[in-house]
Amino acid sequence: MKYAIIRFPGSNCDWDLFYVLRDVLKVTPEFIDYREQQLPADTGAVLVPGGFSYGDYLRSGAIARFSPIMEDVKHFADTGKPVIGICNGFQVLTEAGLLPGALRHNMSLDFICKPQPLSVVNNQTLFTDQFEKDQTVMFPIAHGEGNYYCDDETLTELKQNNQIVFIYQDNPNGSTADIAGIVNKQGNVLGMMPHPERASESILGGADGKLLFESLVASVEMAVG
Amino acid sequence: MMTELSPVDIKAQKLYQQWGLSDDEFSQVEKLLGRLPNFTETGLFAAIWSEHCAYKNSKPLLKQFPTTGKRILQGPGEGAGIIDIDDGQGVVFKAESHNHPTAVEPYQGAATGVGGIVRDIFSMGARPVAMLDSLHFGELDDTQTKYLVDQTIAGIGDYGNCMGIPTVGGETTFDDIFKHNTVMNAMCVGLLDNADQQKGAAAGDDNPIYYVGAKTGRDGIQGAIFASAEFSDEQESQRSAVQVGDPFAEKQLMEACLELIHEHTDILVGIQDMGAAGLVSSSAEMGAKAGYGMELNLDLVPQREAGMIPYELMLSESQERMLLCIKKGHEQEVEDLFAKYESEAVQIGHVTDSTQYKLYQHDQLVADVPVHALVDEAPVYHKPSRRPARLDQAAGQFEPTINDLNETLIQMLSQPTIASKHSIYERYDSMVQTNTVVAPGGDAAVIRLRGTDKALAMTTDANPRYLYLEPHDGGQIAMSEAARNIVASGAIPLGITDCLNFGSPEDPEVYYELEQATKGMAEACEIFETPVISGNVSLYNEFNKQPIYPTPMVGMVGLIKSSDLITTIDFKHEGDLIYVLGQTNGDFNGTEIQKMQQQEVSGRLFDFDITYEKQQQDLVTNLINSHLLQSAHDLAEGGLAVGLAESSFNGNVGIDVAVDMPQNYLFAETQSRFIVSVAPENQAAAEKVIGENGALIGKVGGSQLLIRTNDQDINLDLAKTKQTWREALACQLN
Amino acid sequence: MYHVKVYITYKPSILDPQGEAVKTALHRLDYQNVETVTVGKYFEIDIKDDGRSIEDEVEKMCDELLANVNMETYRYEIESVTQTAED
Amino acid sequence: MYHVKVYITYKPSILDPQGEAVKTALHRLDYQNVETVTVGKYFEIDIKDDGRSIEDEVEKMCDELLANVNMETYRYEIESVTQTAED
Ligand SMILES: Nc1ncnc2c1ncn2[C@@H]1O[C@H](COP(=O)(O)OP(=O)(O)O)[C@@H](O)[C@H]1O
Ligand SMILES: [Mg+2]
Repeated sequence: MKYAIIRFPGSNCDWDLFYVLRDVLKVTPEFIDYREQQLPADTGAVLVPGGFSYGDYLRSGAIARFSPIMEDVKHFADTGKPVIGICNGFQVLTEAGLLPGALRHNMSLDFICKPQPLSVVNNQTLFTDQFEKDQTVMFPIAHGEGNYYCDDETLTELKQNNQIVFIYQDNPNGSTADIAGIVNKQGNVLGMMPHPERASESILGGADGKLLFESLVASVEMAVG
Repeated sequence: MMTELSPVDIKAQKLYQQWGLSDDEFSQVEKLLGRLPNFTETGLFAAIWSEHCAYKNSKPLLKQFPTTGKRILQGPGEGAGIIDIDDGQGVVFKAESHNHPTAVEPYQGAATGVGGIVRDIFSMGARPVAMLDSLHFGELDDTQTKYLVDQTIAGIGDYGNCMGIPTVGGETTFDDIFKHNTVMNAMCVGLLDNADQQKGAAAGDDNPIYYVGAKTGRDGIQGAIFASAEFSDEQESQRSAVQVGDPFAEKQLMEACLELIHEHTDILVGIQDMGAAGLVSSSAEMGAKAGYGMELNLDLVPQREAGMIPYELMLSESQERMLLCIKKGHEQEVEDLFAKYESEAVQIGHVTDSTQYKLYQHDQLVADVPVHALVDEAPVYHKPSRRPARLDQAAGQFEPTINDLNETLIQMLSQPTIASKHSIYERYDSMVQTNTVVAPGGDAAVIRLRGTDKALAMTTDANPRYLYLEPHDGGQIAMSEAARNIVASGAIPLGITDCLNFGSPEDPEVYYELEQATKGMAEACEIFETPVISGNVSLYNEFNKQPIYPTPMVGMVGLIKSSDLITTIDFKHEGDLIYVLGQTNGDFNGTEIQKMQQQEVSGRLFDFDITYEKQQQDLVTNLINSHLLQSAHDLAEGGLAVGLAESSFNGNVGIDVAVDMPQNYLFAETQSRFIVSVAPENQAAAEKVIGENGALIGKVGGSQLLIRTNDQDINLDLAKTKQTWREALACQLN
Repeated sequence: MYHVKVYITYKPSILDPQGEAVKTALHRLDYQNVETVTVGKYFEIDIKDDGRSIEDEVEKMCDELLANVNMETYRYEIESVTQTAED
Repeated sequence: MYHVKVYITYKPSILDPQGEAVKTALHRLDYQNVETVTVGKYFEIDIKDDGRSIEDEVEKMCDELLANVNMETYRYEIESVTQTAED
């Protein structure tokens, strides 16, 4: 079973994900070029990494979403298999319509990079079932456009369907309803601004993020049976 | 559009003077060529012979620096230097100044400074793994400076963040003297498998020369010349050499170049970035270095604008461009590789088995000069130097006035140079690449070397105030501070890069400062066994004839042999014992408290003994290697009280300390000191190593900052005081 | 040949932090009489006439790429220019 | 009350990386007929009439803050509006 890491021009957290999957989780990651038409047949999960696809020109994620591989990522998501977008990956997934809402400039207009305490609001997803409900976790953030926006109607829906997965305890960027990460209605597509892959080894200051990857890997392995 | 004067008119009208060539230099060009240079040729010489490219005023001084050592794989002379870090790996680093562009357009100036230094690193075959900076601004009391600071930080951050290179450290100070001359130095550190080492040389008759990366426009023409001139009020309108950075293009370019280097080793002959003086300097240097000539067809140079003349094409400093020399027959391979990264690779010429550097445009030979004349015959000047009168002052030291000791500490912690810099470094991605073990906020930054148990420590340092009062000792102290940071983090210093930011070398007093500072630094390099492997010189940092303080930034890298030696500044556990290592004297000239209380630094700098410094650093290394320390922090600006507060703030734990000294001494900046903490069970072992070179002053614990002196005591609530220190800079920036 | 200008701004209901920042800066520079500032993006696009409806094309470009209609609105102006020598 | 629109773009000789990126993206989306794209900034500013020359004020704002005249050029349009209820 492969963990497909999509690589756009300008992706730069691709290797960080690769190392966590290979060295910490001991699974098999594979880079998939944005120009590919199809994911490998044995793809168990798709990961859209952070970075600055196309330099974040125009809007972050706006150009990357037209990459050829995104068609197959959509099909993959439609089959109910896990897709996770982290940081720029989250921005790409919202631009691509796989997740509702959009990400605006941070309220301060500045890029912000620091460890950020989050609450796990929904520990019933395939990405979070190893966390406790309402557990406090420390994930670094590193973004200039991480200010989540959605209209009231969408927000009501997100709440009703329990789609809000992570919220900031101390909202750093102005996000609507302190949202740090959401899933789609089906629960198999996760987008989040904070970086769990930067918090998966204690030498880097914390390993809370490892639980997220462990949840994901367990669910992928289970699907294989 | 520029009009090209005839050779005779260039001489008659002395056009070359506008481009920075003196009458003598022009005659020398005439002699080297055996004829008058034409317009293009004059431009080529003016650019390559500028201070920025040729170091004509600083070369004799740079000769003082030790540049060799048993770990040194590459000293100065290439894109960057390389130091062996065992296991077949090397660390590559260099620093670069972008002061003039940053003063004119802070966002783009700072951004393109980062872009330039990153290219130097990957041109060596190394992957950039960390960035640092060194920033010196004017006081934060006017809107213009606030804007400058904001935009400089944004420019550095946006470029490095987009490239995916963590910015892990740096320094920032504020003094009025930098108001019109921001100092913006950027340092990049890369990692290399030693087998992949590259050189910027173009050898082999008929081998193709490839231009890769962004198109050439008219931006930054004469940038090198511009960097070699002072600013003044009248000149405001001439400041037009702005270049816009495109970090996305550079990221693609970097990945393409690294793939070429790592996976097509056999076809690459040489690679160099197009930095100062763009195409001419990179191509001529590559040819000269290999002992070959070169022919370029300028019609083939990718161009963003129409109608560019050879002078403009050759001197443009458009960003994100590199020059390659590859083996003939592999053209398609190179073009395909760059196409994969949506980056352009175009053959623009070839190496020749001659000694001439020839340029063609529209089938005309537009320049034809001996390549060595251009690159190696630049004049070198020994400028007159004169000791400034301010250095000969009575030895007396400033006496701080302290009414309320608590109040004085709070005021000190609120000085922008002392206050937490988190509002700056949190705008940089310091964690991408997931190797950052010690993030900004402590002494040196530490990144692990993935796949090994080793780590690298790195720092940038300079205290221009000390150098202003005493350039020689100040130069030694800049080196010592850097080494102290490296040692405190558990590393052994390996070597340094530097940026020499000074005023105009035509001013004998400035030249004296340059001479003395570099002398002091060179001596310190010997003592710390840290050769200089790369560096950069930025002169003419003046406004209306007022030079900046001498500011030689030292960028030092150290090796941590195993991860259990990594040491941080934060106090860790209640009950740990706190020691101050080193003597404290009444040393107040040039200090933060002098600056705070009398608005300027003055007097004669306190004494400094570099032998004692080295001994104290070795002591800390011993303690760390024996696993006896919980924390280590070097003392610098602000002295003991500030150092203790910082270790407390970072550990979120209070202290209870008593020192046998007058209260003033809490703010003395006597060098060669550290604060370390020791677990109680290691007390005896630690004290045996420390001996007479340090003293137990108290314990970690509680929620107060409690420091007793022979006069008043400091007794402050930790959380509240930390808040003041954390918010001070952010408040003043708003 | 068409010369098209596209203006993109946040929807009115969405707070525009950039506009606020510029307003504050202008006030600080003593332009106290500035009441509101909106910051947006501005594109100038030259498009060759290929027989298709230019309005349709520009709207499609905006919907697909230039604007994120979840949070932004756009307007545009189209000028028809006769191809002449460039300056 | 004045309603001012300010348009800022890079000077022609200055690299416009965003414009290039957007152009490439449009081509990839099959808008092959797009010839050039310039990306700039756009401001809408409401300014209370305080008797001073509005043109002078807008130009000063642009020179001081909104544009960096080393690399950008600006143009503006001023509309005089009678204060009415806002929309
Ligand atoms: N202050 C200095 N100390 C040591 N080496 C220096 C110094 N200044 C310049 N050099 C070295 O001289 C060479 C030329 O420097 P520079 O012109 O800045 O390089 P580049 O062409 O990459 O811009 C480099 O190898 C650089 O490391
Ligand atoms: Mg170089």
